[in-house]
Amino acid sequence: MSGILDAIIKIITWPPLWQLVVLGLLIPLGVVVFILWFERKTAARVQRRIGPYHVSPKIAGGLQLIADLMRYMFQEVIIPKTVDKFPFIVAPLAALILSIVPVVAIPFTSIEAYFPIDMSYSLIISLALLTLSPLFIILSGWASNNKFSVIGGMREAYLITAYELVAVLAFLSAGAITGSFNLVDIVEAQSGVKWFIILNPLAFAAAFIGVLLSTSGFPFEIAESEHEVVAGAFTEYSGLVYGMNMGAAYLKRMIFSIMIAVVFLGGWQPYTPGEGFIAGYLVPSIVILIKATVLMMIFSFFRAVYGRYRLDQALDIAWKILFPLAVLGFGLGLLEAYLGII
Amino acid sequence: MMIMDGNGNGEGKVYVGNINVSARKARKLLMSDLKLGKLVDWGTAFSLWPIHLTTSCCGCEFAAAWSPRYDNEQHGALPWIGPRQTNLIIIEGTVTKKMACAVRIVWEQMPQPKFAIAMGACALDGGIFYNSYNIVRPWQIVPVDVYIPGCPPRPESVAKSIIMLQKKIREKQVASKFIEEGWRPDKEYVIPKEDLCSWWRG
Amino acid sequence: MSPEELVERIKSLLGEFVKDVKIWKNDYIEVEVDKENIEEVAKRMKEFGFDHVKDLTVVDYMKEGFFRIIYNLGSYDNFELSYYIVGIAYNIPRDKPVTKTLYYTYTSADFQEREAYEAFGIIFEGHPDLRPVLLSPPVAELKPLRKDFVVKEDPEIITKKK
Amino acid sequence: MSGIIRTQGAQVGFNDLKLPGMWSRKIGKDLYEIFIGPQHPGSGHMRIVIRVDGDVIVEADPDMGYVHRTMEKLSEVRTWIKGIPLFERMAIHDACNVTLPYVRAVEKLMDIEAPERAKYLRVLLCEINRIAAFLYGFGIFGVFLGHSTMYMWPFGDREVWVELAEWLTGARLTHSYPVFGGVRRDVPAGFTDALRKAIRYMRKRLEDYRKIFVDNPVIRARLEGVGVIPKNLAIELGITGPNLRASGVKYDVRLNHPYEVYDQLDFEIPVFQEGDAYARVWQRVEEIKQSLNILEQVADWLDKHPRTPILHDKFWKTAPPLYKKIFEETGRAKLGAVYAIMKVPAGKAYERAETARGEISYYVESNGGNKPYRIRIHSASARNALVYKYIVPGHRVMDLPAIYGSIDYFPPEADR
Repeated sequence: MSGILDAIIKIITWPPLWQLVVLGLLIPLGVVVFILWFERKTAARVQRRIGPYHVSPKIAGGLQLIADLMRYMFQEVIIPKTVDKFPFIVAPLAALILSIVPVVAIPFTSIEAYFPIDMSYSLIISLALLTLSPLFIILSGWASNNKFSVIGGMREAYLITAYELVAVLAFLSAGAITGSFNLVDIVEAQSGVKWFIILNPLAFAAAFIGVLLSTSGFPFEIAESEHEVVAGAFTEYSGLVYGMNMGAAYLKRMIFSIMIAVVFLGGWQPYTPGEGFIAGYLVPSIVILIKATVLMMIFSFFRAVYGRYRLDQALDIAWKILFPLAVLGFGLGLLEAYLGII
Repeated sequence: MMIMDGNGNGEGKVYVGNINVSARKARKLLMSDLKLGKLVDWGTAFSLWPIHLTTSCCGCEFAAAWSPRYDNEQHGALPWIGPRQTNLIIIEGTVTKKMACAVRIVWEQMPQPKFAIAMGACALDGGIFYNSYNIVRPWQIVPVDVYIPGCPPRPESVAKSIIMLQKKIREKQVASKFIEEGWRPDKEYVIPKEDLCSWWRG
Repeated sequence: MSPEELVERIKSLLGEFVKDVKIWKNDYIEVEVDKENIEEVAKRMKEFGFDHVKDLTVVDYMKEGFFRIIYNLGSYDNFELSYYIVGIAYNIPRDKPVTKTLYYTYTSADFQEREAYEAFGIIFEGHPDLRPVLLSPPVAELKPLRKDFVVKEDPEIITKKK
Repeated sequence: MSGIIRTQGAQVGFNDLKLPGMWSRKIGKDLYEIFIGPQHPGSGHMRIVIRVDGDVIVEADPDMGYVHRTMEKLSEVRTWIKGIPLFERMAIHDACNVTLPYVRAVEKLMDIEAPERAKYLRVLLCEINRIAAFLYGFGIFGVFLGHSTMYMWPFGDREVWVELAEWLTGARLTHSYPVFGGVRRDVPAGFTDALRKAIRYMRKRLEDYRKIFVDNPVIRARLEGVGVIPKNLAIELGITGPNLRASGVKYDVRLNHPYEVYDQLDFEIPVFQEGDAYARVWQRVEEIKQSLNILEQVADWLDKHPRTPILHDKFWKTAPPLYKKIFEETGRAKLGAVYAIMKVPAGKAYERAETARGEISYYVESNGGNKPYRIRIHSASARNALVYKYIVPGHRVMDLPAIYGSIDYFPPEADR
């Protein structure tokens, strides 16, 4: 009996699966539910009102998102006659899956037994996987056969070209400092107070704004802007599929936040992974997730204080400010590597 | 054993692999046997998202009802952008003949289960514009669940109407019955769409 | 500038075009002209300083059998003139409601001429975009602001259409 | 400049119109037509049909009338007094300003004038309405730019002014306050103190708005240089209100054709020269400040002067003693039956007033009966609607909400 139980536990805790399902999907989903609630409550706080409340007065309306989820789940899913059915349904699914896949390349600990897929190019692999999901947002806009959706998709396409370069360059500057593309090496190099946010603030700023750009966060909520293109690519989606789309956007932001936490905020530092599953795997991943959640909270606070830029202005910012900033960050990384700060 | 397909005919026959029958069974299982119905009603009641469709001047008080003073978001209602993602339409005052077509099209685009609140005296029976040649009554266009009297109604009464609708959904189990018994057969509209939208282009 | 002075200046400006001038309540001057001269009158008025159309009023005198079209002109730039409204009025027969557009002199009359078109059925010849602006086409066909379109004071009885 | 607008078959050269509008090109087959509205979060109750070439709008066609409730026609079958509640439905959040010229036009025809106290009370409610309407416009503008806080704050602060108006008149929005020959109610006890408190609060809040919205780098980037209406174009199109003054034309009905007691009050007409959306925002902020100044002066006047009748003698002398007693005690002037059977001498009158969105004008014609013969209303928003057709082409799609919000367009007012 105990053998079977052990086997089950072993399968569940098999790092790639554990990483994908628990660290990539379940916990981030919980975080997303919390973040959405937090976003609405902070906005309400800034705006001198209450925000969601009566659904569960005891926990300040914390169940609001569950109620919304229940409604979305059991609402009619309308598939208009004019859409291209297969991509219309598959695109949001693919976007959802692709936005959590990068997590299999991100190590949450320095213990080799708990690496998901051990490779020395994890930084590059995770970055490459992260940049895939926007393609499916364009696809879903295209498949919707709606003018607003097509415009939304095109805006997304413009933004991809703008932010990918910036984000990738900014993240790669960490590789320049450490001389390694292995995320474990990068985290190890940040021991003590040598977090890359301090060593290389330029790259961090570029990465931070790049994430805002890529996940349609304010002030760059352009592709899904309500007031010109009515939620952009998602105009025609209803019910659960729409919920999936929204979830995918937030999950993507969560994974990006995890990346920033690992690359710039010292990963599991200052904690040093110990022996065993709990001390060696669970605690470091919790440290990373907490850092990522704090980042998410900062992102969502922007909604309350900023409007949105125009598309051409956002592209201006990306190409004229962020791109040089990212290049400078990369150069700074090389300089630090040359000086041997690490 | 009587097995019917989704349309209620085909008595006494067993359809193997009939998707309507399976869907019907699954709905029954989820809603009645697993007692998910209550959860669905609860979720729907606290997630009434009205659509951005301002038909007339009651929109001022509609906007005020979501302002910090009255903050209807505390009831879980959040004005949302597109018809596909919402489930509530609040008709704010007079509906002109030109707007009536838009109201009907928006209503048809919303996913079931959906609800309608008619706001203001004009939405009841014309109000101050009762003898105008360019208006229709909202009940002629959409099936209305709750009426709010007043010209314009105060924001408190908008909040009250949302609470009343929540009560109605939870007591009469409107949402779960929609799901269990198939989608609500839409009430017959008083004015057919051809009459409303004969002039519409685009 | 007193209204009488303004009337004198308008009379000397428009010369023989003026058929009749009335001063209503000290600040509204109604100048009656002929339909044929309206374009020339408008040009002169614009040069004089009345730079925009405040509103275009059409009044239906059903018993007398004509529409009275009044371009109420105002001035933004000239402080003295801006106190007054000058209504350039002319009559057109009710059974042949065709007139010339002032769109090319006063761009601000654009939508108002469309409004007069839908509400009274008056055709402004030369207007580049003469479509109903407020009403849907079936309602615009009623020409609702004409006096022979009667709105009942009692509410219409609504019956369920089948 | 040889730009050409092509509209429905006819060609109009810009040179013919002397309009230095933005030059936009139109290429036949590559146009993409977008219908914005009537159900669209960025449209309100109207539809704008835009044709875009790439991301640039080459043609915009406003399709109004979704809230056309035929007020001009209905007024012809109703008695004179019923016109007041009817017309204030045009812009219920600006009710006093909108109905005042109608009341004044009828008073002109009857050759009566309201008592001085009633005039001050009218100015009081007009300015309260004006501030509330500006805040409403700010809120809508904020939400168009995706700035949800700027929707919530002005709407919250607007409640201050709505509550004041409610205290004064008994209704949140539809006050029906000015009636022929005066107003319905005198100020209640303690009103002026509350008013001063509200003025102080509003001055403080304007500073907050500046911090979060007007000086916000994102908002500035969106608004500066967008939707420029040059001075001569603004005059040519007959744009009105703050939009006109933001383009450098010093025209305000309160200054050019003073009504009520505006000629006795001390206030300035702010004017900006830039004519872009950002200037229009500042214009409204400055106008709120001026309105606050006016309100302070009115409050001082009301404090100094004791209660005197607020209805013209023509209506007040026939009032039964009970009515007069009620007025002495509560300050409420009950309207006599004379209003219902009132006849207005034949004639024409033209009256205008400065509402929050600009100039509204009433042409009132009476044939001596108990109903108007013809009332023609041309409201501020109806005049500003030309902006869509002539200013929007040449801008990007994302500029449309910025321009829409900055001209503070209110469809029910435009459609009447």
